[in-house]
Amino acid sequence: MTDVALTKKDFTSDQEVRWCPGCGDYSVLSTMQAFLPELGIPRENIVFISGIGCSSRFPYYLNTFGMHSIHGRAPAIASGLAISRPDLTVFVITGDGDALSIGGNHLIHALRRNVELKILLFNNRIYGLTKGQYSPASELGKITKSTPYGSLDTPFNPVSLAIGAEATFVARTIDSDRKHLTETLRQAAAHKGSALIEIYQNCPIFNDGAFDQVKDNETKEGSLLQMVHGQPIKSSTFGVIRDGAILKLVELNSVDESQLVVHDAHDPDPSYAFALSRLSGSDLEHTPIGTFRDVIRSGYSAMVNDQLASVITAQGAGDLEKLLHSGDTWVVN
Amino acid sequence: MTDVALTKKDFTSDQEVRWCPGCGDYSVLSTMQAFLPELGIPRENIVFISGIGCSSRFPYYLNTFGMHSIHGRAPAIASGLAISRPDLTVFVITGDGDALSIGGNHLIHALRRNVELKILLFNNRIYGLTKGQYSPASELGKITKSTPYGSLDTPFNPVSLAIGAEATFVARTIDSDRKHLTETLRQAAAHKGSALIEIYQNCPIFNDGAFDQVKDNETKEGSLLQMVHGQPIKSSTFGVIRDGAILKLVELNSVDESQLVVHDAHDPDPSYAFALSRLSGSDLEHTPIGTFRDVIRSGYSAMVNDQLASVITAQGAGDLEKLLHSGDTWVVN
Amino acid sequence: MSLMSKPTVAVKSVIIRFAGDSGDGMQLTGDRFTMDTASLGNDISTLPNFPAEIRAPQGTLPGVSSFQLHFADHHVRTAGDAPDVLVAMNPAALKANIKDIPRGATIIVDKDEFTTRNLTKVGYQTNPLEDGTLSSYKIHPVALTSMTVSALSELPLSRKEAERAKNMFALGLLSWMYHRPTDATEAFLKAKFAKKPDILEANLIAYRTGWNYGETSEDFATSYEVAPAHMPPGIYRNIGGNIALSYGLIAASQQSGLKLFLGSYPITPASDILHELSKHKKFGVITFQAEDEIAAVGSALGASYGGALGVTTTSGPGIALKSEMIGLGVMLELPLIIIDVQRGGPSTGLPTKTEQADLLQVMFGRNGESPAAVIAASTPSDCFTMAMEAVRIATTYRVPVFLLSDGYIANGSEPWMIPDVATLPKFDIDFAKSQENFLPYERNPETLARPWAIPGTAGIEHRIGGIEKQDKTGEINYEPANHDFMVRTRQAKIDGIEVPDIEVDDLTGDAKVLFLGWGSTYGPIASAVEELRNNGEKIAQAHLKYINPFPKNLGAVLEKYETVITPEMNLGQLAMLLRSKYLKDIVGYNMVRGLPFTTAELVEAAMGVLHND
Amino acid sequence: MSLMSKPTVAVKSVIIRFAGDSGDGMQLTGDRFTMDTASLGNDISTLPNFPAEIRAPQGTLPGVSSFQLHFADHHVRTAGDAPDVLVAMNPAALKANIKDIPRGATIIVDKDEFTTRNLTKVGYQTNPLEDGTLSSYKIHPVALTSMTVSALSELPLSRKEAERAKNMFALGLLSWMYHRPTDATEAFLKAKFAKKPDILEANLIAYRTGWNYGETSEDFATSYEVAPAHMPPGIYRNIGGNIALSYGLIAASQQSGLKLFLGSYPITPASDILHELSKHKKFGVITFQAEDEIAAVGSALGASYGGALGVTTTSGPGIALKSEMIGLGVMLELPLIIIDVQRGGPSTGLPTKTEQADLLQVMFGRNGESPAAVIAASTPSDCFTMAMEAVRIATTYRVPVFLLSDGYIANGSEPWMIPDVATLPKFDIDFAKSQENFLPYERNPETLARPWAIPGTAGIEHRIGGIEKQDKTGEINYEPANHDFMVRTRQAKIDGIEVPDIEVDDLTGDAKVLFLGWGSTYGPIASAVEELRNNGEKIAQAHLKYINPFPKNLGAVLEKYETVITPEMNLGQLAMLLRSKYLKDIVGYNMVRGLPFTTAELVEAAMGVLHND
Ligand SMILES: Cc1ncc(C[n+]2csc(CCOP(=O)(O)OP(=O)(O)O)c2C)c(N)n1
Ligand SMILES: Cc1ncc(C[n+]2csc(CCOP(=O)(O)OP(=O)(O)O)c2C)c(N)n1
Ligand code: SF4
Ligand code: SF4
Ligand SMILES: [Mg+2]
Ligand SMILES: [Mg+2]
Repeated sequence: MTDVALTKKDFTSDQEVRWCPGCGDYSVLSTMQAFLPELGIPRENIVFISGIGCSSRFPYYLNTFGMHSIHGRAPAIASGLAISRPDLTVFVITGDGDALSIGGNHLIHALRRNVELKILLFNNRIYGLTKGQYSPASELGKITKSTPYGSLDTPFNPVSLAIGAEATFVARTIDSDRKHLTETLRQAAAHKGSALIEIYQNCPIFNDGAFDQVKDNETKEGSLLQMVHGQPIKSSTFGVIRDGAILKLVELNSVDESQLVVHDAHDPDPSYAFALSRLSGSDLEHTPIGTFRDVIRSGYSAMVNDQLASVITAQGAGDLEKLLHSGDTWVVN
Repeated sequence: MTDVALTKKDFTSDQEVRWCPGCGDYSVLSTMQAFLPELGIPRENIVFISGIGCSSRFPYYLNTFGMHSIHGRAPAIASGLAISRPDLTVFVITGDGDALSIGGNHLIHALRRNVELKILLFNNRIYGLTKGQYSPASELGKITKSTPYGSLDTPFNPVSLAIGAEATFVARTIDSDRKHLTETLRQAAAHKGSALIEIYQNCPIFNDGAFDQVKDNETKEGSLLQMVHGQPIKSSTFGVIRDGAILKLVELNSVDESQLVVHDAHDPDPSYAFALSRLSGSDLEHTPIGTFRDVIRSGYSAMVNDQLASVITAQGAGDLEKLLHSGDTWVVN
Repeated sequence: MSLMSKPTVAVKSVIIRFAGDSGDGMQLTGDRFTMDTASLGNDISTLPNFPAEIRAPQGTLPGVSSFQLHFADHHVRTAGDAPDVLVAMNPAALKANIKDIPRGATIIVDKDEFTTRNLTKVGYQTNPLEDGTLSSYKIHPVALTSMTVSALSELPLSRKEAERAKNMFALGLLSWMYHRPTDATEAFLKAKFAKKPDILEANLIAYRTGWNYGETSEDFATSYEVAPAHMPPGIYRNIGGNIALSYGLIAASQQSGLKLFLGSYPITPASDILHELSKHKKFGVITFQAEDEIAAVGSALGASYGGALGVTTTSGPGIALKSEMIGLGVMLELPLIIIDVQRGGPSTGLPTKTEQADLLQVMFGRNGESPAAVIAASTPSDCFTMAMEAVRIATTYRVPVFLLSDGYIANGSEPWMIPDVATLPKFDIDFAKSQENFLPYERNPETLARPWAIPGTAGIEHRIGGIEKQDKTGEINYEPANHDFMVRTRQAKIDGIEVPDIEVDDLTGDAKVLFLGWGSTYGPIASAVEELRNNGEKIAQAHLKYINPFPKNLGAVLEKYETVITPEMNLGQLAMLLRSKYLKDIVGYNMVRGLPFTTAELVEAAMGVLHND
Repeated sequence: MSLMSKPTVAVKSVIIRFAGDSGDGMQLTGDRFTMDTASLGNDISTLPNFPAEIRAPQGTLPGVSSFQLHFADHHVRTAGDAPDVLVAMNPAALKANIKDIPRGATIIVDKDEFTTRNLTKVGYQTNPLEDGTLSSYKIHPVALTSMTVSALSELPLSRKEAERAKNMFALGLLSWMYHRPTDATEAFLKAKFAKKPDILEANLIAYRTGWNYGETSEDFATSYEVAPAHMPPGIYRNIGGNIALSYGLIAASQQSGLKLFLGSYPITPASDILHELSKHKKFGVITFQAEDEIAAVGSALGASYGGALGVTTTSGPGIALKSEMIGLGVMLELPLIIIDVQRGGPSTGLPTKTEQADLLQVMFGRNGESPAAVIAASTPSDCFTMAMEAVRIATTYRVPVFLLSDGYIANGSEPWMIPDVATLPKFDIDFAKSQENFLPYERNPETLARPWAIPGTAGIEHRIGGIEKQDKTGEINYEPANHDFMVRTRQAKIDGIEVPDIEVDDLTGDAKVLFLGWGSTYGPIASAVEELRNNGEKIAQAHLKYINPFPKNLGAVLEKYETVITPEMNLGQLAMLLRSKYLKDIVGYNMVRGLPFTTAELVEAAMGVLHND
């Protein structure tokens, strides 16, 4: 631990930031740089591992350890690091293509294992780096370079997918909302296992305005269903009520506030968080924002290292000499 | 179409079946062979594509077209086939390792796209072919060849995962219950998009009795929560009721039957089917069986081919001569 | 715009480089100049140079994008080593390119952009337009931005919008300088901005203003003329490698009657093939953007299995991922086309740069003895021909075929004499017919191809897979002798593929040194050979387009020459294959810089060998 | 069990093959016989032969599993070509193996299993025990099953359980025949069945009954003795390749102080390394069964980045999948160990059979110029040494290292003189220390290794990645000259790896022909060389354990010999590397049958060359 408290500047590397002007990645970066000192973790114990994509350039700009790896594989690399080095704090930086397309399998496996990774999924609903093809998060019918007649693929809902994959922490936030982003990072950092944060991120070049519905002053209040643990879930106009095994939206003025669902991020049954995740469609008109789910389950790295330790406690540390001589041996004189 | 109705024998290939004695794969095979004639589809229009694993030997034993491909990739290969040949009926045969471990990504993408594949996932909760390592479906703490001190990985719930991946049809059935298996195959075949069927399959060699709880005469009635569309969901002892956004189990004698959830496989909101999927744990003491979800969404191959057709209708068929001469040209004399 | 009041000088060839910020529209400017030039009958070769794959901040060195164009009254092979004219839209563009510009060349800059701020951004302490460092060039500082803006002052545009048209000002100026016709570009602009009349107007005005500025400004004293090149008669168009490749695939699909199925995952510099093919649905082309490269090639293989023309496109890292599935293709003996548009490696490497270092990967990057056909395109338009060749080989022999291209030919362009569709080869595809006792691995005795037996054909239902198969029946078989036989048969099938002999261009027939290249080195080598011959040197040239198998006459060709020089943008991959097969000491000339060879360095290399330096 | 009442014949070596159904416990029987034999001081070599990877129906040909054991009073190199004794537990085992058994050999069969039903199952029309077809063998039909069952009649066992012990009867019989000591096996059984006293009792009784049967039955007239071999003094154990490899990794971890991290995905025949290492948690070994091969190697690379010894184990198809990630390892210049236990290919191929056809894949199966170190183990116990060598190279040079093994040495076994731990090499690992102006790509001038700079070290925070990096700083860099320099530097680093010279065994120093092998061909080649020399032929032998880079003296060695024969279980992969590098015409001897070479065929091949057939 360093004695002097670190500042945002300490976490800023000397590399020139190279995103397009107006890219949402800038504000996430700056929020992260500002947030990291708060963790009280020395820089050298923080590692950012990314895949490939515009957003995956993120690690270069942070003065911590960092690896810009290959497309889709960051969760796998980060798992190896986190498991063998439980002393480190490991972030994964990924895009909607990186995490959900080529890297989908590593993502869901990291989540089910609950490896202690904080995964930031920059969802701009497009392939930015390769200049504008649709991604598994793009809306049905989207016209892109590779779908000039409109895409035919139903997108993933990243939150539903993560919950279906046994995730213990899943949240959603927005690039431009520093406060909300910071609070979400804070909760994720406090979580003991895998944390997946979906960040709606604007790509002004290839998918400009994708999130205007939840960013524009006229529409955002009415669209964002705020999820705060212990608070009723609602936007300025709509609220969430229960209806059978599912959750439904109602206009606020049609119900009494007491009927609204009070958010419980710690509900052990993921069905609740899953139901929340289904409130939003691609059009973002009703978009739950905040932490869907935050439950306790042992972290994978912790379990692996506990298992090692308990075997050593029970059997003593390994003795190479003994190992080589195990089983039937004989002597030649 | 052939004139004479086909029989089970017509669907049986001349290959000697090579699974271990008592393997659950036998009864699935024989049920499938008996079921196929019912489809009324000529043999040559049916294709089975499998990955690698014991179960993936399945295609060899059916006298249809078949491909025993490589580990985990069957859904990808089958997608290419189904998209380019919408006239075919394509089955995918896969294991819990094949589908959920190495092939997880292809599985979830096929499901979200809703490619017209009937996917049979033989879940024996073990790697059979490679002689007994744990799989992503194995219970926490399981002792296997690769986890002599017990596994530390939280398993996937294949049904939850599929629903999180936007699946339109998800069912669960059991190798030894021919009737239920046949009925499930029937529903899957009638479904227009992707259909995922999880089949609990016993591996007597490496994971014997994994499903005894839902197979043994003493325990099965009490453990299997029967899901039949339009019927209350219950086992012989327990029933399902709603509790907020989730579903809960109650002892049958503690509630009136009218309070039980009446199964609606067609509920458009997947939250309901997801909640059902969470009723079971690894111990199988309460295991929903039947079709969790069966909703209508356009099949991918249908959409792709419709799009092609509509472009051709609008623009006329392509003219190679014109294509080569498109853009600026000039003449040299 | 026709009256010429200034002196006109005839020149034989010109190399122009347009350079500016990524946002300055240099690629478009270059494209338009190319089109206008092509229609005049000059031979042309172009080369874009993109910045690194992520957009760099405006005005910085990494943000510079350029487009080079070489046009002449004779046959040109490359975009040229040393530009005669550099158009630099800002200080970054000047700084990034000046090292390539020979003394005496013409440099046109937008002087409005040479502000202190912009200069500092790229590390200029003083203004190079003023400090004399450019004194050995013909420097033309033009107020491009301000003149454009003021010309557009009447239009209802923001300053930013107006500024955007400055590339058209530059294009107009260059058009005047080189007597390019203006109607095609005007027509192009009208089509492009049909729905934005203000922007159209702005572009047209800027374009014409640029032209008029050349005509009237005292700064530009001379204009130049380049006579048409002697080219075989025919209808021409300019074509880039990725487009030619896409067209070749569509043509092969049409000529074979096979449905074209592309399974692909985007990756630079191959993505444009996906983009192009996705436009051509009316040809029945299916493009499937898969979740990853494995699924991309897997879906293509599945489509092939179903009787379509299964194609996958990618670059090096994608090939690495596809290798297991391609091995399945080898075992299944189905047609499969794998296009590798090579880029700088290893790993992510230099995604936007060119390289030839995937050759050994495509040859050997699979487990077991897993032979596949390998062919390589040599120029942008050759991609059309080689795409059809890939289809011929894949469908005749039922094998995976790798077609190698690279960033240089993918993005470069050249005039192409559009072939007469009636003369294109036809591919007769014979799917297996309904029959009794069908044997899925019984081979055609000539090609060793097994039947292409597609689902939907009654009576030939059968099962195939990746486990070793019994000869003829295709059933799983673990017999030692059968495995040995099958391994050798798969190899023999590849070895027996019919490919044309390699042609040697040995003018006098008595050269002692042979330049042997493959892939995109064709242009630079041909150019160097031309120059060497102009200098009185004797040198032969041959270019390998078929690598696995090699042409039958290759051994004899190599033997004939005392020295064989093989320039490669790798550390000697083809050389290694040749050395091993023919036990001939190949002299490698290797550079791995992400750039094509220059004519000059190849000339120098050859001179070293010719005169035993 | 000591009094010997029958004549005893001394023999120099014996080859026994135990064959039976997959369920008959032949591997265990073979293992036990091996252990008892080893402890007598004979030299041994063993070779199991598993059926195809899925369990075939009982009593069928594909279900046959066998175990061959060669023991002698002298040094043995292979499990032998032609068994002296075949133990066949059923008709399938007889039928599957008879072709390998030379006339005059002894065949012991369980005659109870030769029922009409079982005979028909494998296509015997008549009973070979009765129809005279085996008349040229010494055939012993023994009522193994029924005698076992009746011996156990007192025990509370089902017939099925009783029958299971018949392999112990067979073992007892063979133990008697070859004077093997019985106490170790009895101890083994006691440990194994400690918790199942009935089963233990059954096995012990069956074992003893078998022994007694040999002693008393008139059918067995003679027993045999094989004197101990002259082996260097020391403590020995029998060891298989996968276990030796696992121990080598643990030893390297202990000797370096690095935590061993195995990221793996199960695949035959590599899985046993994962199984073995997962047992050794007390050595701090972490085994991570990843979701696929990509994640397996990715996690290993992540662990390496964190300062662990990152290892991944797989077979050919897994290497194909890992190749992109290994390319990242090349770029990151981190230690990474990739173990390829080769099996029959291509594609799924012959998973349970051996082959050497991944050599070119590991050399070249990555995009771009992506060099990695490649070494190969030659015998089961050599896997220990080479695992440590892999760690030495990876940690010294900070590179990915491929260690090639194959199904033959992975599953085969041989006696191993257990090394003194004190004499094992120590690895000094120097992680980068906290410092100012740290340069992550500044190289050690001798090794060209960059610093191993692990997270947790204050002051050296830095970023690395798969894009080309600037020399020294490691920052992203697209400069042409830098790329060329880095490509050459990575190559130079591999080329500069220090590896021991190759040793040539040329008894007289004047042989004209050299047998040059690599990997698991060592045993068969050495055996053939021995036989050739016994026949008075002059032949030299050398074995390549270091393939990339080659030993420095290799060129000179090749030059020294008129003819170099290279036997490979592939179509000539090493030969291709040698031909290309040294322009020497290598004579390949290639068989791709999923089986090791026999001594006889190599002798014949050499005779052909020696006498110019
Ligand atoms: C193996 C491989 N395949 C493809 C690519 C090309 N590629 C780079 S980034 C990318 C997708 C980027 O999209 P996303 O993950 O959404 O990131 P963004 O750029 O939008 O931040 C692709 C396809 C690659 N680098 N490697
Ligand atoms: C690329 C690759 N990796 C690993 C393997 C080895 N392998 C074959 S099947 C299998 C897992 C089988 O488990 P599962 O899918 O559950 O099928 P089961 O045998 O249980 O039916 C593995 C790891 C392989 N064949 N290919
Ligand atoms: S392309 Fe889009 S996502 Fe990428 S840097 Fe530019 S604005 Fe950001
Ligand atoms: S190992 Fe298990 S799953 Fe495989 S065939 Fe045998 S019983 Fe069936
Ligand atoms: Mg994106
Ligand atoms: Mg399984």
